[in-house]
Amino acid sequence: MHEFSYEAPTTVDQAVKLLSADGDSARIICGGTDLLIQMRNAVRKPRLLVDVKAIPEMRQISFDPKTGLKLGAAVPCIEIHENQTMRKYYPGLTEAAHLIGSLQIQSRASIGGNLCNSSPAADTSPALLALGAVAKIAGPNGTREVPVEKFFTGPGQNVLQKGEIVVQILIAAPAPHSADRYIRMIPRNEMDIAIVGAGACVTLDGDKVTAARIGLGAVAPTPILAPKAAEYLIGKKLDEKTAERAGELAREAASPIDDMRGTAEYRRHVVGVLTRRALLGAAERARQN
Amino acid sequence: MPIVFIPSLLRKFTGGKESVVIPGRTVGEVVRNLDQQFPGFRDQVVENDDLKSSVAVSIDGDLAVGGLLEQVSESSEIHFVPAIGGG
Amino acid sequence: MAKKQLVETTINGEPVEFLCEPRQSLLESLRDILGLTGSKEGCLTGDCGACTVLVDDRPVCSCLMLGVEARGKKITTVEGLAEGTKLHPLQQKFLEDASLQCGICTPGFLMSAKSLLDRNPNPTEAEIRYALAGNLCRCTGYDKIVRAVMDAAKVIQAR
Amino acid sequence: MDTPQTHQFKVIGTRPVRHDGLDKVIGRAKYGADYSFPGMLYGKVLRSPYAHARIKSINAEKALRLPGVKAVVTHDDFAPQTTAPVYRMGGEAAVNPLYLASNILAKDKVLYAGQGVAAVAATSPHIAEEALGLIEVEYEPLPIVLDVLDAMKPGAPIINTTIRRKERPDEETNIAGEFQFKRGDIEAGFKSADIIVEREFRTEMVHQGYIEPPNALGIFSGDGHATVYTSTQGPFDVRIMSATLLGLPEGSVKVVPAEIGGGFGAKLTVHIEPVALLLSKHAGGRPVKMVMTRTEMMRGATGPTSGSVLRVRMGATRDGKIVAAKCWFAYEAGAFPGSPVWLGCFTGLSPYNIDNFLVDGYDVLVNKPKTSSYRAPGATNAAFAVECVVDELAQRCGMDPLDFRIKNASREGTPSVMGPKFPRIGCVEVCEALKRSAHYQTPLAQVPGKYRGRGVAIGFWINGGMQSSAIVNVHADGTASLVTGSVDIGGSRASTAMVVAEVLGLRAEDVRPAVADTDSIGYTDGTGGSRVAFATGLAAYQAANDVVRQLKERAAKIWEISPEDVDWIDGKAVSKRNGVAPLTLKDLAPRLTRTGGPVTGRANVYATGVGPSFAGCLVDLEIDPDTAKVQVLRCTVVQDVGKAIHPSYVEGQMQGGTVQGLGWALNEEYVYDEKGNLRNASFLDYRMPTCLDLPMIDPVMVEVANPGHPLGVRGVGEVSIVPPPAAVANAVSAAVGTRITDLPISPPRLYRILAARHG
Repeated sequence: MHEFSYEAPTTVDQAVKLLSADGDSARIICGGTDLLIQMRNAVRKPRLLVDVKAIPEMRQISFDPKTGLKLGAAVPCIEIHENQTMRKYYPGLTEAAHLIGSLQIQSRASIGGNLCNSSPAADTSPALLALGAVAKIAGPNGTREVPVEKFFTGPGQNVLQKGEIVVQILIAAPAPHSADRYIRMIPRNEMDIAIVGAGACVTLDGDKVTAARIGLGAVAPTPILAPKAAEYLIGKKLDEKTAERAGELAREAASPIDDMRGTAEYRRHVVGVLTRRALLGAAERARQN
Repeated sequence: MPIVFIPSLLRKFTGGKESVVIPGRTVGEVVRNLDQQFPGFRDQVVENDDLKSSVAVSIDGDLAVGGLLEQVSESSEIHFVPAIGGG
Repeated sequence: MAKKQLVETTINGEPVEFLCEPRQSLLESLRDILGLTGSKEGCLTGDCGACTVLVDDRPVCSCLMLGVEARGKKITTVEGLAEGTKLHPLQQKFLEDASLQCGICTPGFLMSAKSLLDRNPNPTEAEIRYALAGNLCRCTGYDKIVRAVMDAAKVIQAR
Repeated sequence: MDTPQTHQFKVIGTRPVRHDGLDKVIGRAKYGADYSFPGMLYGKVLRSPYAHARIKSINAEKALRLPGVKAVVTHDDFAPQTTAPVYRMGGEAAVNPLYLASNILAKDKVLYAGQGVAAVAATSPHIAEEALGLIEVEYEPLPIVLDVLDAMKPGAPIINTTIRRKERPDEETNIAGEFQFKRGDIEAGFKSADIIVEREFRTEMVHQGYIEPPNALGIFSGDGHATVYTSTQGPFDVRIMSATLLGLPEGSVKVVPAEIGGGFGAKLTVHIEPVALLLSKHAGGRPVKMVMTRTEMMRGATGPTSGSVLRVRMGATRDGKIVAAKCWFAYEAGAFPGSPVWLGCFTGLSPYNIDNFLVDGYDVLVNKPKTSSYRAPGATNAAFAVECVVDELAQRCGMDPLDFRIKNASREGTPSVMGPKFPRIGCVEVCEALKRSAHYQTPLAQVPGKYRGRGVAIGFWINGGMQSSAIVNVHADGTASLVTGSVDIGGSRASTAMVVAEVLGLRAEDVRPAVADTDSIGYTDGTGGSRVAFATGLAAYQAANDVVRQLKERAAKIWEISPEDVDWIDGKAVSKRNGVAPLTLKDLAPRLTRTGGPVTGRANVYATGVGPSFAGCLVDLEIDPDTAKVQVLRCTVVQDVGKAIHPSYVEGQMQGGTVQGLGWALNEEYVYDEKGNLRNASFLDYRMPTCLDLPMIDPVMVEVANPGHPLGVRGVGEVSIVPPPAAVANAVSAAVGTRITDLPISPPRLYRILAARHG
């Protein structure tokens, strides 16, 4: 690996200063589970690594039934999985966090890292999209908030400017009778990158869907929403048939490619399957809320 | 006399014969006698006075570890086979 | 050359100080600087688990953590699993159940399994398989590894 | 009669803790990468980004100027090499040293992406890595060929212009070798068939997947001697090959075998050992340690095994007798000749007694890494094709697949495909044990919304014998040590020590086994070909009996009788003459000094009497119809193990090989882009099974004694990998009703089959 220096600031301000000072060659390290591999492969060559794990607000999970969730961007996935609030209110996002890599990886990897690495196949991104999550970003010019659906700009690329850090993920408190679900397809049972990932969040009024969001991973240059599939469901009863149709509409939103993990043909097919399953799973949970 | 089974791709030297009964007390002698009867055969299996690196000899189902020096009996069945590999 | 940094940490219960370059992983620090070669390198991508150590009691691939990140942490490696000459039940059962062939993955499996049993002393087979999914073994087909963890759990429960 | 099956052994057949186990569970065992020396440098290899290119120039000036860099070497720093073969594996396997050297560091041309081009030694691995980026190599890219059938076509890009087919000496070709086995009248055979099945199968390159990266620590001494510490399966192979590449006499190289973290055949040859020595030589004799990265080894620096195209046509009579078989196998050799295709040709049909067959095999060069051995090399590919066709034949005959196999099975006296008659073998016994198994006796329950299927297949492996040496030393405290040259890859120290303990009347733990370096033990072939428990076990057995001979002399001396009047019964010296109390080794050991001095037994063997082995695999699986993902539900492996010395480690071999076969069946494959770059060169995307993907693997050991070994031992290491891909394919075929012909049966592949079927 190339040479670099390492700093571990304890405040967001210090981190922003460090990142801003070192031009384009500074990089945040959180879990390091993507970054260190990229650095070993010389894909990235930062001269400075800024470790954000010692910044308290980035390590906290706080939930308020009115204002919703403030999820520290550096909270390791395993802590999300073990957090009762997360499991109760955001089961889909929680299960996405619990699918990333092995337990060893989850002990280090964070949702903020997953977001900022901006892989099209990131497991938590479709779940965040489905929840309408917002990234709270601190930078040299203060803070700003960017909805996750506007966060990605291409494979491995996002809206972050020089010196900016995603500090927290903000998610509204779940509406009554709403719930989320995330499902992915991998050839093994663990340890793979999603061939397709699908996150769904639905709100029910009795039998009828009053709100729905569907996020898809690994089927486009960035994680995407499937708005037509979600809109179709509004006012309908969510059952096998409507879920199937929503799955077909989700397929239309996808523009997958062939790669070593799967074929475009297979991905397009599986988008529909997973969308259907994620929707039905979310609805089942929502009925219990 | 021992009987020698000819590998498929060498049968062109034996006029298509799959097996030949031939005298000899060692593999080397058998090969020499075979070569007299079917000129050119020896060069297919022998190099620098030893079996070729790609060739092994089986006598009555067991590998002839002595190569050309291995003794054969009157009733031996001799097969030329590819040399072994393994994982 | 980027300046070496002093890292104060705790390894296998002992306070330890070492100097490392920021680019040296925790795995390199343990193996090349501290001589703790029990943790193994298998892939350097966090996929095989042979380098698994516990950091503040959680399993981590030490190939995907920098040595400098160990500052102030509590690190446990396979060398710290036994108490003196008294083997951990997992070590004992791995021996008795013939759970290792070449043995290169064994330290990582032991650490992942320890982490599991520390949290869940009575795991099901499925829970064991899930907890060990980040550790690859190519020799055993996992059967005897899973059995050893089940057997070790019984020993721990009986205590 | 006292046979290995009826004899009441005291040690053999028990399950003691292995001798090297403790060090391995406390992190003390030393693998190659764990060695360090003062002043040690670190070596790294620059590898080709092109799959086929001429090397126009290599300029290392900038790299050499980087502080910390001590040496840069290329192919030309090896001693000049020729194509004259160098023998290894006791002369049984020939190596072309020019190809070997060129594969390690390319000469003039690179032939696959990932081939070594230059190597660097520096004061830290990071500096060595940086230096690689400073070596300037100018390439002239050449056309490439990746597909085995394309490579065989006229006009294909030629990888090695010196290679010719025997009958066409003027034509350049990628066909580097041809094999044929033939018996009977194949046309007449097919004419007499009522049912004929013919299919073409395809498999992709797969990797052995050993967890430990290949490593070497080379020290080139000023006096012309050299030492290599390395995790190798074949220390003596490393010695001859390293010496050849460096132009040293064989005896001047000492190889110290470290503990080895898996090999499965890949570590039988040299990969970086000669480079570490070369770098040490160029760096003033400083020790140089090299450890390959996972990417390097996946890209082929140690060689995967062949992908293949397999055409099989078989005919049977209505009552289930196979009457004719025709096989056409083309195996990827990779960039240099030497795929295991002939082993595929030999093994594929060998489980069956078929009067008429023709098997043709082709060894084909492609711009992919040079293949190397992988557990029962060549056999799994061939068995996949043959066993799928056999399954279909059984089905078309309306017969139980195991009854069909038993009806056609090879038995003692059946000529194998190569011709020699089989000795006592356990093919039928394996099939019968499968039939009797609780698994086979329990029907697979179907569940709504899923496809479920059961499949079975059998496989054959020849096993190896070759050369081994062993020394047994008796200690004054009544224990013994066993020294062999066989690297222990899966518990062989335990099994060979148990053989010695059995003979000497000791407990297993009273015999300490050690693996010696190449200066300290007689020549011993590599740990491969399932030969160690058999051949090194035989050497250990003979060395222990050499000790017994001497102990009888000592007892005779003590009793003042003739040695001929002393028997050795159940680990004790017993006088035939009178009623004196027998003397055990423990009794005799403290008295050795006064009866003639130390006792050491020794044996050197070139083992004959190899017992071939058969295995069978039964697998139940479930398929998600929507995602085409396959989940293995239950798996049983049956194997004829001859005599299980340490049953736990025999089971371990069976289970491990089975799971490698399941991985090969389901998800493992090399995926190349059109430029010949491997797209999945990591454990993330080269998907080996994790424990979450598998059920327990039930091992059933069948013991058909090998008449060629005093204890009935057969090699047990390899054959279990052979049947699973076919068993899985047969199970998937049963579940979905369409015959599977391509591996791996990954979700995207299986989806395509399901989608085509549904229209």
